[in-house]
Amino acid sequence: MPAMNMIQALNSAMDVLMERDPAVLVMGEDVGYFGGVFRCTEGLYEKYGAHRALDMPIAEGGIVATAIGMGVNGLRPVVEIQFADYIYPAFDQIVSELARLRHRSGGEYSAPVTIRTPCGGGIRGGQTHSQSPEGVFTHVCGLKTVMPSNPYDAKGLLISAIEDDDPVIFFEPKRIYNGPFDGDHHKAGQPWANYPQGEVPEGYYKVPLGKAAVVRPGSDVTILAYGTMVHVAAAAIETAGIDAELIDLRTLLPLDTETIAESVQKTGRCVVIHEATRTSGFGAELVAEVQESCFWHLKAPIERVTGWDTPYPHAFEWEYFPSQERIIDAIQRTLETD
Amino acid sequence: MPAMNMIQALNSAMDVLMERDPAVLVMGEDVGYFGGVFRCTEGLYEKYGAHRALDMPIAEGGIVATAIGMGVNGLRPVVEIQFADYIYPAFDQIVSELARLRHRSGGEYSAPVTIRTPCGGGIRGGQTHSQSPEGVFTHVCGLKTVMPSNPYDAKGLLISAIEDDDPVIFFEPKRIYNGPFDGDHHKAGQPWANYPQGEVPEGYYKVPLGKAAVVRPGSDVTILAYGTMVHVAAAAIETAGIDAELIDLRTLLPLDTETIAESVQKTGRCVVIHEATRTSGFGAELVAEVQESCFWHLKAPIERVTGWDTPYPHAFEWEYFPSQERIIDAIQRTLETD
Amino acid sequence: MTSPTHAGWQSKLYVPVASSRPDQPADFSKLDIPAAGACARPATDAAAEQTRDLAYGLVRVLDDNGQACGDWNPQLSPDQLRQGLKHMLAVRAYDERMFRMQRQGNLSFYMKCTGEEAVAVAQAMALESGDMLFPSYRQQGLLFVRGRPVLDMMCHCLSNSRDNIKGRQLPIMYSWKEGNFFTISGNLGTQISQSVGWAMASAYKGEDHVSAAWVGDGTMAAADVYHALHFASTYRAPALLNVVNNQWAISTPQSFACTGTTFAARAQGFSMPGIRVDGNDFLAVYAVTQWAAERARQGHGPTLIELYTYRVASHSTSDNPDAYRGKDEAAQWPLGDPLERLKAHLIAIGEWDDAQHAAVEAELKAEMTANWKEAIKYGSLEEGPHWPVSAMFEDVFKEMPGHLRKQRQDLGV
Amino acid sequence: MTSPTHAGWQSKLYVPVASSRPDQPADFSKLDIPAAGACARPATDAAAEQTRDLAYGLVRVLDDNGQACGDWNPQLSPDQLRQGLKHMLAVRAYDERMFRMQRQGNLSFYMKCTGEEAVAVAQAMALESGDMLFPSYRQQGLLFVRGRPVLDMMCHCLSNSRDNIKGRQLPIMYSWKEGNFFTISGNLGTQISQSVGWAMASAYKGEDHVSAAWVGDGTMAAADVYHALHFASTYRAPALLNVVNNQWAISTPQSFACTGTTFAARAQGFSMPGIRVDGNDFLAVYAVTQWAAERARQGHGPTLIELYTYRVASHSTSDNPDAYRGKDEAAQWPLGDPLERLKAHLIAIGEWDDAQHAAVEAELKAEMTANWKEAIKYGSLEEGPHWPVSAMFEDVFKEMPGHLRKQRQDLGV
Ligand SMILES: Cc1ncc(C[n+]2csc(CCOP(=O)(O)OP(=O)(O)O)c2C)c(N)n1
Ligand SMILES: Cc1ncc(C[n+]2csc(CCOP(=O)(O)OP(=O)(O)O)c2C)c(N)n1
Ligand SMILES: [Mg+2]
Ligand SMILES: [Mg+2]
Repeated sequence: MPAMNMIQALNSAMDVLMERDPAVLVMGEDVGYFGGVFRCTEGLYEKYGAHRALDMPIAEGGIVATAIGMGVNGLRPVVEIQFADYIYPAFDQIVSELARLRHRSGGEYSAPVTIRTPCGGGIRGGQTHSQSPEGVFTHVCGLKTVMPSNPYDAKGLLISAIEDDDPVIFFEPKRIYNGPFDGDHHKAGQPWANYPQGEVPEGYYKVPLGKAAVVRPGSDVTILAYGTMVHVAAAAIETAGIDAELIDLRTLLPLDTETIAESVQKTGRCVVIHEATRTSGFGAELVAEVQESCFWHLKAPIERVTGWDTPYPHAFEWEYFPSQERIIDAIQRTLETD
Repeated sequence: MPAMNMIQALNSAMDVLMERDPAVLVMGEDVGYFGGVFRCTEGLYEKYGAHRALDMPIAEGGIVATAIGMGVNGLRPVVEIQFADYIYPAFDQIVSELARLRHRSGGEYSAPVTIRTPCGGGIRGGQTHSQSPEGVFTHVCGLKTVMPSNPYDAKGLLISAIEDDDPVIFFEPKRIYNGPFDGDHHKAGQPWANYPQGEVPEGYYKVPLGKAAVVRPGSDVTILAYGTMVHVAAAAIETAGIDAELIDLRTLLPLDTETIAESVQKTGRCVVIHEATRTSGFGAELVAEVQESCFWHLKAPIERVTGWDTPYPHAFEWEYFPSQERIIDAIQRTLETD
Repeated sequence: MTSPTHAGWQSKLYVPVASSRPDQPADFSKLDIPAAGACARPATDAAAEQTRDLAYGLVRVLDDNGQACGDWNPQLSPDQLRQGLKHMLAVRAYDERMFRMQRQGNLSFYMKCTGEEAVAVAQAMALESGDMLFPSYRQQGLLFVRGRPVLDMMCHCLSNSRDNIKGRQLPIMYSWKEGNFFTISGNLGTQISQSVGWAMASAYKGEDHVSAAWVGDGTMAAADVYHALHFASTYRAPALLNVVNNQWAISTPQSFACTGTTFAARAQGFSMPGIRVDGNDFLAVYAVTQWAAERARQGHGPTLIELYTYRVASHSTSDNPDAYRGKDEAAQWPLGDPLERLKAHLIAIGEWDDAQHAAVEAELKAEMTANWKEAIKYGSLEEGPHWPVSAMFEDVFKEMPGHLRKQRQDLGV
Repeated sequence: MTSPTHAGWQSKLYVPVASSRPDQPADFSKLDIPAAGACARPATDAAAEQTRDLAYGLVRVLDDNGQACGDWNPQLSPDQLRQGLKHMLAVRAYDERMFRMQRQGNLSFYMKCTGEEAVAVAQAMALESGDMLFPSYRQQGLLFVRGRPVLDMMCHCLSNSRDNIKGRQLPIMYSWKEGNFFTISGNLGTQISQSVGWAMASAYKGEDHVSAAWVGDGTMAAADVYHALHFASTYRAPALLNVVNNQWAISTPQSFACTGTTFAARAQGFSMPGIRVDGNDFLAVYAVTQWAAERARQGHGPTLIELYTYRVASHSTSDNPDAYRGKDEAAQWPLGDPLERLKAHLIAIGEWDDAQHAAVEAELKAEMTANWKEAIKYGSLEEGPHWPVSAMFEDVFKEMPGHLRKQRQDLGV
């Protein structure tokens, strides 16, 4: 099986579907001739033409609106928003239109639009190239929200997303495009080729939406994470030598509540991790959900390890980014009790 | 003291401050000559002129951007977004700009903009005149989020909001503009004049931001609510004859965590109520917060009573709207345990 | 609070005003109305620059004597003309009935298009059935032309058990896929940019269908309009972008949206023809729409059409225009009533008379009554029956996910 | 998945192309360059319609022989001209130095404005110090004219302990209140509509200050630009809305944003003058800016200025233009280099020579080196020192609320 980094895996997902279905096209800023600022659409312009790897003006709201209209007219657009930080100009179109089309028309209309967007920090991108806005989208009914943590999942989930007849917001943690990141920025990163999840089939396969993955089974505490934080959490668990069960959510909505409940009911403890700011982040929903489904099993307060409630900083990136240390502290706090 | 409904109280807040400070102006769609579709700015055009009760084109993003520029240039704009459902076109300006100005400029710039907007359902307004998007704004650092539940608070909180040097999103539950609503739409509503909270001083006074109100002390369970749901919850408590402590949050961010923790540590049970959709709503944050601060006192899972995860319906408004019955059921579930 | 609290500022801020307000006489003196037939009709493949004058003119075909004049005369047959008139009369009869039903408490809300009937009716007639319509809330006429049963429209407005959109939206927020009529959004403007994407997909698939979208004058300020102009122009989308300038946006006069020129003038900045047309002139509206559709189908790209008209009724049943505009303004509107004007034309050419007119009116009135009586049998918002409550949880997603199933169970439905 | 999977669609969708791409020769043949002095200069109170031609022309003052020609010649003194040249040279020296420092790993990011120096320098010189600047990220020249110490700019770019914005933003996202230079946003376009609000407040307070904002050609698609045009026009705000058309938006040619005409042409649809100016002609840029500022101060409202120029360097240090544009395109750019052109003019009028030029260049280079050495003493992004970590929690709100105090404590700072 070929080794792919996450960029190549995403590219391959789009390529495979464009090959199979002329209704699939990719569109966004710099995605055509140039192949995307992160190169995720490289080669698609040459292979499928300017109208299927479609460069677009810098108007995220216009791009999403256009994709909605295309989706209504039988196409299956895959939109790239250059950075998740720039998804807000499209917010109204996503929330008021894309998400509600099917429902408000009594099922008459819908638009199978996938919105891909690189998110998250750890790349010295400052406050406008580092945000993690996923939580907000999980509050909008009618959207599915996905965030993969490795190339294999990225390709399989993106194929599922594009083929899904509902709109999907597909967040790509850019910090791990080229290789996993354990939170230690002093260490040289390893490419995905060195990891089993970097082995990605060339052809068509799916990873289903709505199913979490148990990355590491364990019995003492359940760790819920997604995207880059899966790797930071895994390293923290390793470093601290804790028998934690690490769950990679993969899809935030619909959430795999069964896998989560089963785990927490077993371990009785839970730590929730994300890069996004804390207050009203997706971690809040996870805590609420877990305490509802597992209250009688809980042996300690559920802990949240998150970004702080500040704009994403430039100079203090590593003080902001949830570190192994903060994760270990949180795990240990939950373990202290009995 | 004169009796005022919430519309008059809000109007009075703006009037009092426009009188005191030439930097205060109100702006938005139909707010000038006409005085607003809900009449909240009635009379201000005649009294202060077209430039201080400023009609604006239908472009919420443009309105907020303009207000930001004015705020930077020494004015203190009070923006009306005609319905909270139409705040999304301004989302980028609010999230990427208004909320972050002070931080990203190292404190050099800021804009003391207040955004007032009628929210919530119960008025047969369908999906585009009934939404409760407050939760999303509490995830955005740099914004304060407020929702009053009665005329006295509305005026005092709005004065605090306008005078606050940080941006404030001020949600007005339109269902209770004219009188409280206990969730029973068959009953004829009573005007605010019949209630003590409808007694509102004519002049200047403040209700501080960040302070919740204990509406009804009690010892068996803590109910957290805001806006219209305060009244529905109060009626439910009454109907069911439960010794519940009802807290009206008033400000969602900064949240009055002390008042909440004190109450839940006393009662050991908690029910969280809002009209907004459930998943990742502000209720999730409240649950997370309470289980973090009060875990060892909790005798039952914290319950959420919320709108369903669907667009706000027209025909099924009363099946969607959190009813007394659903609230009572939730309270009773929390009381069943020990 | 650190604002300067000294007074003494002398504002220089310009704020637009209305041409009249209550207790002022209506003032349309600034309206420059060219004679019918005065505007030239360019070829449908003309370069945008060559159409510039049309953005500042006003295409008119029907003159004050009911005669059709000039290049823009679409040369419709008497049958077509009678058909158009009947559709407009039907729309008006429908509006009257529904407005009354709202006032009697049977509907939660209603919006009339009185005085603007020619816009939707003539435009729909000039388009083909495969063309896709992205209406705002004041183009109910489109549905009449496309043949939607009035009964279905009423059932929607009643949110009853036969509402095709399952009680999910306010009255008048129609959706009708069979008729290529898009689901109306309560959010202003959002659909005009979507319509451009639809048109681009049509071109992408090599099809000949065009899209048509409508926004009001007030909505011309919305960002989505700019996206529509921008993207339509960039990709030469086969799209008709229509601005219904009915002079008012609730209480706000068009001076707040029009920025001192015409709306049609905005098109030139995007290399796109912008055409201003007398929106109360059925023939002119038909002709301009036909021109733009032909141009789009030929691959010459989009057109912005400004339909100059007047909102005779209140904004909606929640609105009272007496509070913000002169009572006589509608009566003073110099472009007349679209129904009267087409009627006069048909009479002038000897193809219609008052008796026929009265008969059709009576027939339509009866038809509306009959339909209403039938519709209300299927229920109403306050009394039901509605769709089963469980329908609320459907269509959020194509397949209902677990958390919604659970919520549905929690509600016990 | 229900999409049609049959092939056989024959796309008719038009997609713009670049005038050249790698391995193609540069092609500026479509660029129509009027002679210097050819455009007339209207009075500053001219009606917008009377300025229409300027939207399609190109205001130029400096001819190929270094002579200043025509009505638009701003008649600057030799001292002013030399000052302008020195500022531009300083900007270029600064850019060179910072770019190299980024390549050596000292900065996380950098963006040059090479070839566009005249835009910010001439415009800032034509404005008054009380006028408020809302720049995009390529107008570092404004800071040089307004006299910001280079040391402070460098300290910001290093995110060090002396960074006036406390390490909170990427390099080049300057903020400088003392100089009425607004805090730069990473989000394109957002500030142009804010600038209109600022200008409206100036009028509200009865003041004479104008605002000036800058966006790139690519950013002309953003909704905020439309809001800016719309609101500025509606309220006749004293605002200068500048489009720096440097032909590229990262890899996307201006054909995706320009919709087949000029950017300046967009203004006419808002009853606003739109003026296209040779952005590499210091004198022309100065003159047009002066005209628009005077017009605004006189109460005649906003102007849209399209500065026609070329992005010589890469988009940013994260970009490699060789992948998407011809290597020789910059060299083929027909409007030359703004520094060379002003230098030639000064020499032509006998007010400058090569030796003086070389001396200034050397001096500036030394100045940049000295400043850099000083700046780096205050720390750098990777090595520190920075502001104390606790600064991260400050300025989110004016006063730190409890939850942030608690988070700060949790972090132990
Ligand atoms: C985004 C958005 N903002 C505000 C509103 C509230 N609103 C509904 S209709 C209307 C006026 C629209 O005027 P116009 O576009 O001229 O259309 P008309 O009603 O005259 O047909 C307003 C402000 C809305 N529906 N959507
Ligand atoms: C809202 C938003 N969308 C996308 C981006 C990413 N981005 C940064 S610069 C750029 C190109 C801008 O081009 P242009 O406006 O022509 O300015 P130039 O860089 O040429 O000066 C893009 C797409 C952004 N910063 N903000
Ligand atoms: Mg209107
Ligand atoms: Mg550019």
